[in-house]
Amino acid sequence: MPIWLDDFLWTYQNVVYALGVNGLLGLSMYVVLSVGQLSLGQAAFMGLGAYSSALLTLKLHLPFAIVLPASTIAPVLFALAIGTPTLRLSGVYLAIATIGLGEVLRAAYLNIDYVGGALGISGIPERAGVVSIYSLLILALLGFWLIGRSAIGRAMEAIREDEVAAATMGVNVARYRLGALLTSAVLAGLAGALSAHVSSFIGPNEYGFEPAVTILSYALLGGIGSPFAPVIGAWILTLLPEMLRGFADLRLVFNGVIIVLAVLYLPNGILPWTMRRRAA
Amino acid sequence: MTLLRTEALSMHFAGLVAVDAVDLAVEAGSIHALIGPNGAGKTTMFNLISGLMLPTSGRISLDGADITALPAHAHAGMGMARSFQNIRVFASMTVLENVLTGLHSAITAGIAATLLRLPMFRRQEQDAVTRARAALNLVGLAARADDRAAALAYGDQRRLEIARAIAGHPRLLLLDEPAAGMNPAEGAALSDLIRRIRDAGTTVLLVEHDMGFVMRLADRVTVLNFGRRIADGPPANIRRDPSVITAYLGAKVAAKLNAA
Amino acid sequence: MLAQQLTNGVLLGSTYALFALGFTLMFGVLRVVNLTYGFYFSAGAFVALFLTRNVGWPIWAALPAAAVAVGAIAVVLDWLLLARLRRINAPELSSLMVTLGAVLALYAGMTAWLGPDIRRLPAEVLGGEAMIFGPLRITNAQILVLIATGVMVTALLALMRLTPIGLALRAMAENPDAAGLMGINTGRLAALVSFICGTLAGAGGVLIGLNFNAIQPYMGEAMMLRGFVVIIIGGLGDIRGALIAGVLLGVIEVLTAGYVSSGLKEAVAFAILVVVLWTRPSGLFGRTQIRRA
Amino acid sequence: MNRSHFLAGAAAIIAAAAFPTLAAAQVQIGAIEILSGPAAAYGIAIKAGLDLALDEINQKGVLGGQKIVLTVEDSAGNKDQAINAARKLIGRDKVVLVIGPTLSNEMFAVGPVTNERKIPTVGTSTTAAGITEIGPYIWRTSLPEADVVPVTFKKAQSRGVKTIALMYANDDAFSKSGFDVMKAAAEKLGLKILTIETFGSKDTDFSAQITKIKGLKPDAIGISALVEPVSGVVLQARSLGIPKETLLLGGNGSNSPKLGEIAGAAADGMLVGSPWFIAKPDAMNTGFVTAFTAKYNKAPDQFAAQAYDTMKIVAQTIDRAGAADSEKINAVLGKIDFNGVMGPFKFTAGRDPASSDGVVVLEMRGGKFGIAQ
Repeated sequence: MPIWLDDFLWTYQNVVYALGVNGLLGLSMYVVLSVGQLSLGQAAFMGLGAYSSALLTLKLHLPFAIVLPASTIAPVLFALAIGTPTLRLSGVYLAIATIGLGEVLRAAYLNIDYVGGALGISGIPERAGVVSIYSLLILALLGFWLIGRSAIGRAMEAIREDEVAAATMGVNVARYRLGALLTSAVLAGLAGALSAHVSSFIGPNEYGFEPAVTILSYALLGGIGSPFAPVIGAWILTLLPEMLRGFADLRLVFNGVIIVLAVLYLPNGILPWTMRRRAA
Repeated sequence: MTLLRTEALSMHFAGLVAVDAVDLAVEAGSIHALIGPNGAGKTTMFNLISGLMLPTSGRISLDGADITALPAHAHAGMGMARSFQNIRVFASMTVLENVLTGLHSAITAGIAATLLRLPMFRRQEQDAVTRARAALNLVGLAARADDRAAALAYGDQRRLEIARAIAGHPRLLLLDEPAAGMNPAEGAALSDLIRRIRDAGTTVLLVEHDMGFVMRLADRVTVLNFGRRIADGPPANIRRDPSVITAYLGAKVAAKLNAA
Repeated sequence: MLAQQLTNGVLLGSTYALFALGFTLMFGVLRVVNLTYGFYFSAGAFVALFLTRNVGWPIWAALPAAAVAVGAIAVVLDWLLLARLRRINAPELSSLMVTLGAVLALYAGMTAWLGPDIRRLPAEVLGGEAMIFGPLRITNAQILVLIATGVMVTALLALMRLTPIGLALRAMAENPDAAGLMGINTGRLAALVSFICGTLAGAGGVLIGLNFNAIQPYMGEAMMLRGFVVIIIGGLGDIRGALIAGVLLGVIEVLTAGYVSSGLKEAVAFAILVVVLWTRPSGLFGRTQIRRA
Repeated sequence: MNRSHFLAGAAAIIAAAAFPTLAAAQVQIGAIEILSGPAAAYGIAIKAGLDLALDEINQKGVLGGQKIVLTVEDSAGNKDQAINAARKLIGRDKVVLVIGPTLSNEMFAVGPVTNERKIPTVGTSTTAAGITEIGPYIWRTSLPEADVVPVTFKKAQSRGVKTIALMYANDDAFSKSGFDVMKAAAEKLGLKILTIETFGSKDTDFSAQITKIKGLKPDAIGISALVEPVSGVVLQARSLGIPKETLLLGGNGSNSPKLGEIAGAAADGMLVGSPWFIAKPDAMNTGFVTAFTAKYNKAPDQFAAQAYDTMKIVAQTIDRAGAADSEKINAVLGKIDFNGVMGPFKFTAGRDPASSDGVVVLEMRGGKFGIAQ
């Protein structure tokens, strides 16, 4: 490999990782939105995945092949705890409850010395890479694509359109919603574990309200017509700050304006193409 | 044989009694109409029967099985389907996809079978498409199968709702004001369709405003007023029932009619 | 010391209540979780800062002026962001998302414009000395918060209970369709509610800025997270519930910090939120409405 | 720094590879600082200090007339952006040395990346414990809190302090590290710690903690946090009736002119340790303060002073290394013996500053710092 290419790849290595990880986060938002729910817990789930995986690697010295799947356990348990009571309620409650979850966890990270408090956890070995990140992203995309073109995918869209009508068609709305929240927790947990194992340091303030909103904007910008849309949305919003480095102060303004415009004028996102919901 | 039975069914909303101890028996293979003036509790009855609301008291049974406390989605599995007074098709989906949703309970392939595209999954999906097309044929929408539901005209959306409801051959079909907004010709076609559905083995319970439509179509009629059952019987009897006339036209007019 | 801590708690709690008041009113009447609400706080504090520091107004003039200015901002934001969604009858989530995006942009834009530094109102505005009641110390700013909260709550309740506008608002809160049938112009009512809530929040921002001596673009955000807790515990849309829950939360937080551990102060608020969501999801004082679909 | 730069990235790299002599007349170094977002004030002060020193250095250049080119990248206080900035500086701009990043948390993320590429990295404001343990290429010129806080506490003890209450912001690494040091210093000096209270950096109400502390009647209160929350604590402490006799002690975060601006008279008597003091009388320091004030129209703070010295140290190192080569620079850094505005400077074997002799204890009087008596 010529040296300039090597340098080029090294320079943008972290960006390449971030594209994959944020793509997974976009999908984790997608699956919840595609059953008509709004959760702001993706960042909290990601944090749980990141923290639990980092601890498993550093304290128990487990191999990454075990750490990665194990990183989904804590997020799934929390999704169960938060989802079971709130899914019966108006969508607003889930959104607020998941914000609350993020704050409870942040307070926990800060107050438990075992996880480093405000100092976070540093010295996490680099175990993840392009292969692990992108194979998971591709698997997730493929999975959603196959699910989308099936009775399950149709039921999900039906719930999003009209949950009462969907229920009378025999769709167990609560089960689908809980399933979507759990899937979302799994994906965000994996994304957290992967990002922790490429950046060597994680801190308690990385998984709060602001990242939660950023993850939401991935899906809103891309749209949720097909699983590819939120990934594209994530890619655009990941690359933009790199291109707009000089505008950093206005970057959040830009993010916010995108959400506003997307909801008002592009309710279906920038990729309005929707997939066919039948397999035959 | 009685397919659907409600016993002393009541529903209270914060002091308001919407349905008051209603007994209802729908014979299998019949077309049964539920009528009454505005606010009589017809739609609430439908919501209770289809599981969207939990009754304050009383009991609902389908073919002898108690379904009072079953959630809405479980009713579909028991062979019950319904349409809505205000049309509720899935606007962003195609016509065919809408009808396929009606076959949700018929498709048992789980996540694993779906992801792996197992033969069972393929077979069920293909069966579903065949049945959905048949239902679309029955209501006369086969040619529009791949259009978006939102693009259909109002009357067509009503027929799509019916196709979606009957695709799974339910034992009991609940139709909430199916003729609303239709002209006489469309209404006649709808009557025809409902008879064919009945003849194919589905019992029909419908709520309807259009008295003429009901009297021509129904085998039996139950009349509600202020949440109470005030009459029950064949259309011919209902038409002459003084309490029904009073309920519909008011006591004064009824008295005049009697005098005349 | 317990007496002083209880006083601290009630004072902190009344700032929470002050915050939650307009927030919950907005939800009750307009069915909107309007996240730009936190921004009104920051805006109110900055307008007052400008008026007292750069124009030289006394606080008794700057406070109402800032409140009214923010009320106007709230009406404009409502018109820009939510009017369209109301027209097309968009679901609750759309309004939540659109205000979420807007508040992000507003905070960041404010930071880009005014800088991230914490500022304070001129010290001479209120005199920093505390009043001493036996063993209790209460600062002038705290007294002002207490009085202003009392006045605003009374005024709001009087408006809701005694005037035709209040009747219309309550009708809309009970049932938006019924309100439409009664011939209420929902667009104008929405503007009115936005104005009331903006005024409340703007005044709240000034008072909290005075009380804690820290005015900063993101000051509304920290309040917002607490505000969620308060309105959920009190019941979304329930004004009385928000008041009680706000004061209660303030007292609980202060007692936790004073007698258990200050590290748990924040966690306790959110833990209560989670417990309430589990057990009484429509709030301590609300009616439970559970969907069956 | 801008879009065209980004788009030209690949082309620039190819050009640099094809014509290596183009870059030879200059020495490329980079810095990663917070230039936007809530913590931007620190990064902006550091950049000002670096730029001022660079102006002076480039008048005659290094390595016999070569100019130093400094590229400053914004991290916005965000871990990922800091890593991206480091990778861009090293991979594309081919810097031989990196200054920064601003925060300790950022260094924990950036350090392993630069260390892996063997690029010496010099923190000017990273005071948390464990920074230089990241690897043999990670250095810092900022005195860790461990060298500053004990001096302040000793001064307090000499004024008769026997019991102390500690307060800190538990949500950022800087404040937490500072607290750890305060606790250790108090224990070592035999001060009795009556209570430890925490708060959040964005909190505005500290009344519960202060009321509790007031009830315990400590001789002193040690506060570890950034200057804004410290100012809030100080203000509320005085208005809730913490008496003047109770000494307030601050860490590195309190060492800012803002303390006087925000807290005013309430901060009077507060003791803060500092490796640098604006009114330090030696000629080098007065020259720096004059030049800085002339260039930026505001007085320098400790962060600017540290950055100024660091830039000078880096230039001297490059000269002594004899080449713009990272390995050689890293080898020479450990042998550097420098005298700057902060006082005499050397690195320990552990790549930390060797001496804390320059630390002075400052006391707030009428909203301004002076040397404590």
